[in-house]
Amino acid sequence: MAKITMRQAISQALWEEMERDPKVFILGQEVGVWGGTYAVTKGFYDHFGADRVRDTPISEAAIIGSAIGAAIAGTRPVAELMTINFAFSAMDHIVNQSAKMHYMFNGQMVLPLVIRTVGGGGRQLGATHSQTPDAIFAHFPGLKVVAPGTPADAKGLLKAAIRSNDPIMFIEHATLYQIRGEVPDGDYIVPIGKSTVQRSGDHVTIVTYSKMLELSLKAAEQLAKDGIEAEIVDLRTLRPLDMEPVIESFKKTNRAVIVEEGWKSFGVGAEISAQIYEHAFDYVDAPIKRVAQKEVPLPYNRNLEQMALPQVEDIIKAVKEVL
Amino acid sequence: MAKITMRQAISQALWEEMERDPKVFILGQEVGVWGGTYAVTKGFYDHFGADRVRDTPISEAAIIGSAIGAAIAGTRPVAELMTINFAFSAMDHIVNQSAKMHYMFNGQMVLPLVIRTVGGGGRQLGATHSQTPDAIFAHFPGLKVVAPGTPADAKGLLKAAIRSNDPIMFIEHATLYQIRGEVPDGDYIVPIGKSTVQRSGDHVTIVTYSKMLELSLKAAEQLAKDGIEAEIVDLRTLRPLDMEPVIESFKKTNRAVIVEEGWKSFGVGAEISAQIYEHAFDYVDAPIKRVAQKEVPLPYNRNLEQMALPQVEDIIKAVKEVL
Amino acid sequence: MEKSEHLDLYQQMVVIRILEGRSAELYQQGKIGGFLHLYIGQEAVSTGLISARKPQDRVITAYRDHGVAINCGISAKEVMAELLGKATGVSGGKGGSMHLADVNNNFWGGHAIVGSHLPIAAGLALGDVYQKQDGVTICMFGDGATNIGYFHEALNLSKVWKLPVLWVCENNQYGMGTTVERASAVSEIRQKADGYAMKNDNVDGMDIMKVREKALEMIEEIRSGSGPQFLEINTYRFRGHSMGDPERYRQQEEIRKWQENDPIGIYRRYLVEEKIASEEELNGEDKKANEIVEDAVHFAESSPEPAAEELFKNIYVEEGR
Amino acid sequence: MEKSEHLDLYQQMVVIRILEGRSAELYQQGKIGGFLHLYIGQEAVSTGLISARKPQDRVITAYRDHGVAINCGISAKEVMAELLGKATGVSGGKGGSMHLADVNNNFWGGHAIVGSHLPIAAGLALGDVYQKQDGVTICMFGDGATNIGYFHEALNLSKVWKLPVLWVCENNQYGMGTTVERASAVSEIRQKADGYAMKNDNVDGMDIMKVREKALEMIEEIRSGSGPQFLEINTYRFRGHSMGDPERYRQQEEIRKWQENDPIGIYRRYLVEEKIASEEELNGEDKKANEIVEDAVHFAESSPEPAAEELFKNIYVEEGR
Ligand SMILES: Cc1ncc(C[n+]2csc(CCOP(=O)(O)OP(=O)(O)O)c2C)c(N)n1
Ligand SMILES: Cc1ncc(C[n+]2csc(CCOP(=O)(O)OP(=O)(O)O)c2C)c(N)n1
Ligand SMILES: [Mg+2]
Ligand SMILES: [Mg+2]
Repeated sequence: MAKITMRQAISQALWEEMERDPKVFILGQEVGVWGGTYAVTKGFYDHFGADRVRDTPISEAAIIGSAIGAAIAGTRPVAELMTINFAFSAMDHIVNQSAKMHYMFNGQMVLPLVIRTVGGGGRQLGATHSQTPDAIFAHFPGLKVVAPGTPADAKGLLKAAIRSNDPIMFIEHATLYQIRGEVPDGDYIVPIGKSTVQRSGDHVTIVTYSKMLELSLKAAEQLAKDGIEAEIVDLRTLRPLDMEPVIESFKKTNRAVIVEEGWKSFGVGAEISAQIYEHAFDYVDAPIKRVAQKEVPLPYNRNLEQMALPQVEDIIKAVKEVL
Repeated sequence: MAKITMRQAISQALWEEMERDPKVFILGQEVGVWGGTYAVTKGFYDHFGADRVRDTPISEAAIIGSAIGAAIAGTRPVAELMTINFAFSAMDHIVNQSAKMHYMFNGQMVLPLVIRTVGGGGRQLGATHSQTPDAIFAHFPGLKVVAPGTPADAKGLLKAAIRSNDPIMFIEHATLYQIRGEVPDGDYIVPIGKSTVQRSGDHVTIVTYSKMLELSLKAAEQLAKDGIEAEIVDLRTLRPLDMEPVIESFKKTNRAVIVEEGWKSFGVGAEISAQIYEHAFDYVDAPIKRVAQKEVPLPYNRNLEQMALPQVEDIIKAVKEVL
Repeated sequence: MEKSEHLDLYQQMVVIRILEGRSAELYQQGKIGGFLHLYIGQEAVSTGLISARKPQDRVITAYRDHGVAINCGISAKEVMAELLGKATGVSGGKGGSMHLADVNNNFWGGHAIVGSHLPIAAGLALGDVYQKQDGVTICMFGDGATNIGYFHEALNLSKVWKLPVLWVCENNQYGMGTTVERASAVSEIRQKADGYAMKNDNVDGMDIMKVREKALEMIEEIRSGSGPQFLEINTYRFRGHSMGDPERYRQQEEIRKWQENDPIGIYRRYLVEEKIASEEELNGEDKKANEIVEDAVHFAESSPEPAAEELFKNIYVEEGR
Repeated sequence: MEKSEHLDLYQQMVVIRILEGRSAELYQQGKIGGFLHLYIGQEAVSTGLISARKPQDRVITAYRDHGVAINCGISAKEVMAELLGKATGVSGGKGGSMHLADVNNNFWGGHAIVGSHLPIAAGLALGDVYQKQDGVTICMFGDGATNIGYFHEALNLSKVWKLPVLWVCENNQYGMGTTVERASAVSEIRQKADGYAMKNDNVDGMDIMKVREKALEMIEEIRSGSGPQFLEINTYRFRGHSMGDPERYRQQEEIRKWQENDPIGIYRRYLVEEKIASEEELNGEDKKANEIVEDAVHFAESSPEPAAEELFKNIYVEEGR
């Protein structure tokens, strides 16, 4: 077990799976010669060659569409969309084709397809390049949506995704690539569709995932100084959504704050909130709070952008309000 | 005031606005010579001519993209996407361009743009052609999302939309075109962003919109026979979402059922449920219930499709459970 | 070509023609739901084209797919059962008219979002190349589909990656009610292929022998490594776009003129004139075709509806949502 | 052309060059955030092109937009202030480097989703046609952008509707690290226009006079009703794709060769050789350009940040969410 960055963990998972299974290949913009926009596939092109690390034109629909075709034809493509903001340019292929083909053709077509992409704001990229629209992809049955928050989960979940026979949207976060954590060597698999407790506590349940796990952990540390022990449940997968650990925790703490980076309205937190009430109504001691992005297209200016994004202080404040 | 169909009401609104303002024009597939796939623009081509009723190629991105351009250049386009399932093929232009341009360029660009489209299932069109993904469009600040449930609202809201200077997604429902209702003649405007009570009652609040209003009204009638009086709040607009009438009603009934046609997870009901708890926590007497589509890509077979779609009985059952 | 092959192709065309007619009736009776797009008038296109493929060659098309399914070897029974949404349908009743597929017959569907299957076709071919298989992917689409971005991205990618695809545009003159001229910058669709420096050709789609010949030639060139090629096939749909088309956009006169070139009539005349088959033999084939379709209707009507549990099956390969 | 016009164009090019260099420094100092795409090497393209427009002609481009903004008449101050995210920036600090726009100067942005502004450009032209205005829309984009579906839909639509657009591809040989040959079916981008039967041409983008001449000609033809035309301009970016580009995909040697054709050097030589201006005069222009940029930096650095209330302004025209 080594302490490595999220970037290294993802890179390792990809590398090992490509070594293990010759049917696995990568396609996307700048994945090859450039080495990956976020340097995740650095060195892959030289090692695996141009057939298995395929640079594509700027054709998002064709990247996902051709990956679907190659998947049903018997290969295991890992298609990269440079950022999730460009996923809208392949939206039909993601939600209308990949999510529906297995069902609509009565199981005849099998899509072992991973769509790796990168979301998140906070880098002053402006409104079109800073989104966290994870919830909208999670709305579609037939698709699975995974968004890891730690290096170990990133490795384990990506390996699981590549071995899965279902179409999976694997959402990384641009500002998490540098974080470090212990990551098991070799064949480490984290099952898709399992939430997990990342920190134990008795006073309040924080439900979160991806980048907001980092902020929630920081908030929890500070809260601990005030004697408040937060339990943090990391969803890791948005579809299929595993509410069991959330409900279990909530039945203990009776209070919850949901933290997501995306917009609040029609976001991830709404679903989690609704389900907690549905499954643990009798355990609710205080209204559940949602911490999320302000409802604005993200501005370029750093101050404004940070005002719009959820901060550690917002989480602390929300926790104190539900207590 | 005449009793007309939803189709006539929408057609009337369009016609009158085009007569009123020469800057208003229509573009989309089969809007002209064909007369509109749902016959909404029948007769328009002959009356207004090919410049104002523009048949387009099958190019969804260019339909919305060119409408955006024409809008910022000073005209008032009403762009039609034949069905909402094809909106995914114009997703970038809807959520990345139209929703963000006014903000991102600091108010310089003004987009008086209406995107008319048609959603809903129940016609055996199969998984790619039967969706009600309204929630995902409502997730994006900068866009407004309207979905009328009555002929009068359809007319009044569409007129308001055409006169608005904001980009608006106007979602009609394929199986509502035939319903009839009283519709005021002439300049009848319904403000965007206002929910309304469609039926009064003291025992339970049903929150719904579009097609599901019809089913909810039917359910309420049947419930009334058992002495249960449901109050029905029609959202009409999903963004900006007007929760006031919902909260007001809920404070009276203390019980709510939310009815939507789309999938439950990360759907409209989740947001409504979360907000009721946020705004009226102390008034909650029973867990709020959501009635929605089963989490499957809609199948072609009629029985299976109907099993997947919310039915009047589901609403009745849910209401009885919350009482 | 053997006589038996000719008779087989002739029969396929007639089966399609009759099956489509019967479908229209069943639709009117409310036994078929959703959208129904008939292939009447275009039979020579897919029959000729697909007769030129080898078993390893994949076929993929749009929603106007009944004929293509028959030509790919799916039984009329399974097609008709799918139209009626039955459990015995080729897609288990879940797909319907627009979503027929049978991967065992190397038929990859029936796709209803216009143009969206073109990138998927490029991927099928990529799958073959990646796995060092020598199949050619035959991708069919309408004239209207050539105006959507997916067309562009797929054709470009196929050329850049030298994918073994035969792109086939069935130019039936209209996308719904819109003529090619009103929707496309070029009215000879094959000209679009020039923008990708892609070898292209066109052929009369009412004459099955011409279609077949051209397809044989192009498919083998592609198999030999030419890279993708583009074939425009000129044809006409005798019926409306789908059931319920008001058909305000074209004149009866135009339809009549095209009907004079009925692809079945043309093939029939050819078979008789070349003395490959007699009128009587062909009448026999017509009768057989009629029986095949009637059997199919009977099979479909007497087949069971999908079980309720089917609703939640095949959402994922790995269940446990 | 008057001498003063020449000096003006020369100065614009030098201002862009210096402004881009200063931006890179400010980026390294952390004063500019986000992505920063420099225009160094491509100055002759937009300077020549936009010098050929009339005031009613709209300009729209991608994220590599600083030079275009300057050429459209936006002051270096407002550009630099936007790069620093200040309230005085041309987009109020909300847009940043990739989203400069000034509708009063008929500059419609700065768009960061590759190719997505092409349909919008078609719409700008449609707006002019609909309102019976005689403007021509000049739409600039990179070689990489020609592979996305938006390009196809926009070009096709513009041809079908005869929209007054000059489509301008700035072929700088790469989309990020991908050469034209590795991403596009044709390496002469103008050939794509043939697929739309659209009149097309190409020109050397390092020579401002050639660009200007060609643009003048095409814009006036379009204004006279020729329908859309396509111009490929060959150029090269001397810097990386954006700040932080590892540049593993090209050789120093290649860059050096292109730098020998520095567009500013070429123009300078032309002006001197044609005796339009002396070296001294041009040195004077260089100095002025330097002052303009330094003033702009000072202005930007001393400008206020946007007020906090700005966060919730301009989400909608009609507020009250
Ligand atoms: C992306 C998309 N836009 C619109 C439609 C609606 N639609 C279905 S078929 C059709 C016409 C297609 O014409 P063409 O490609 O020529 O095929 P044909 O019907 O003539 O066989 C249209 C517009 C659709 N299914 N998908
Ligand atoms: C739809 C989309 N896909 C990918 C990107 C990421 N991206 C930004 S610039 C770029 C390269 C564009 O190349 P080109 O069009 O040649 O313009 P240049 O940068 O050379 O000026 C890419 C891939 C994007 N912004 N939008
Ligand atoms: Mg057609
Ligand atoms: Mg380039």
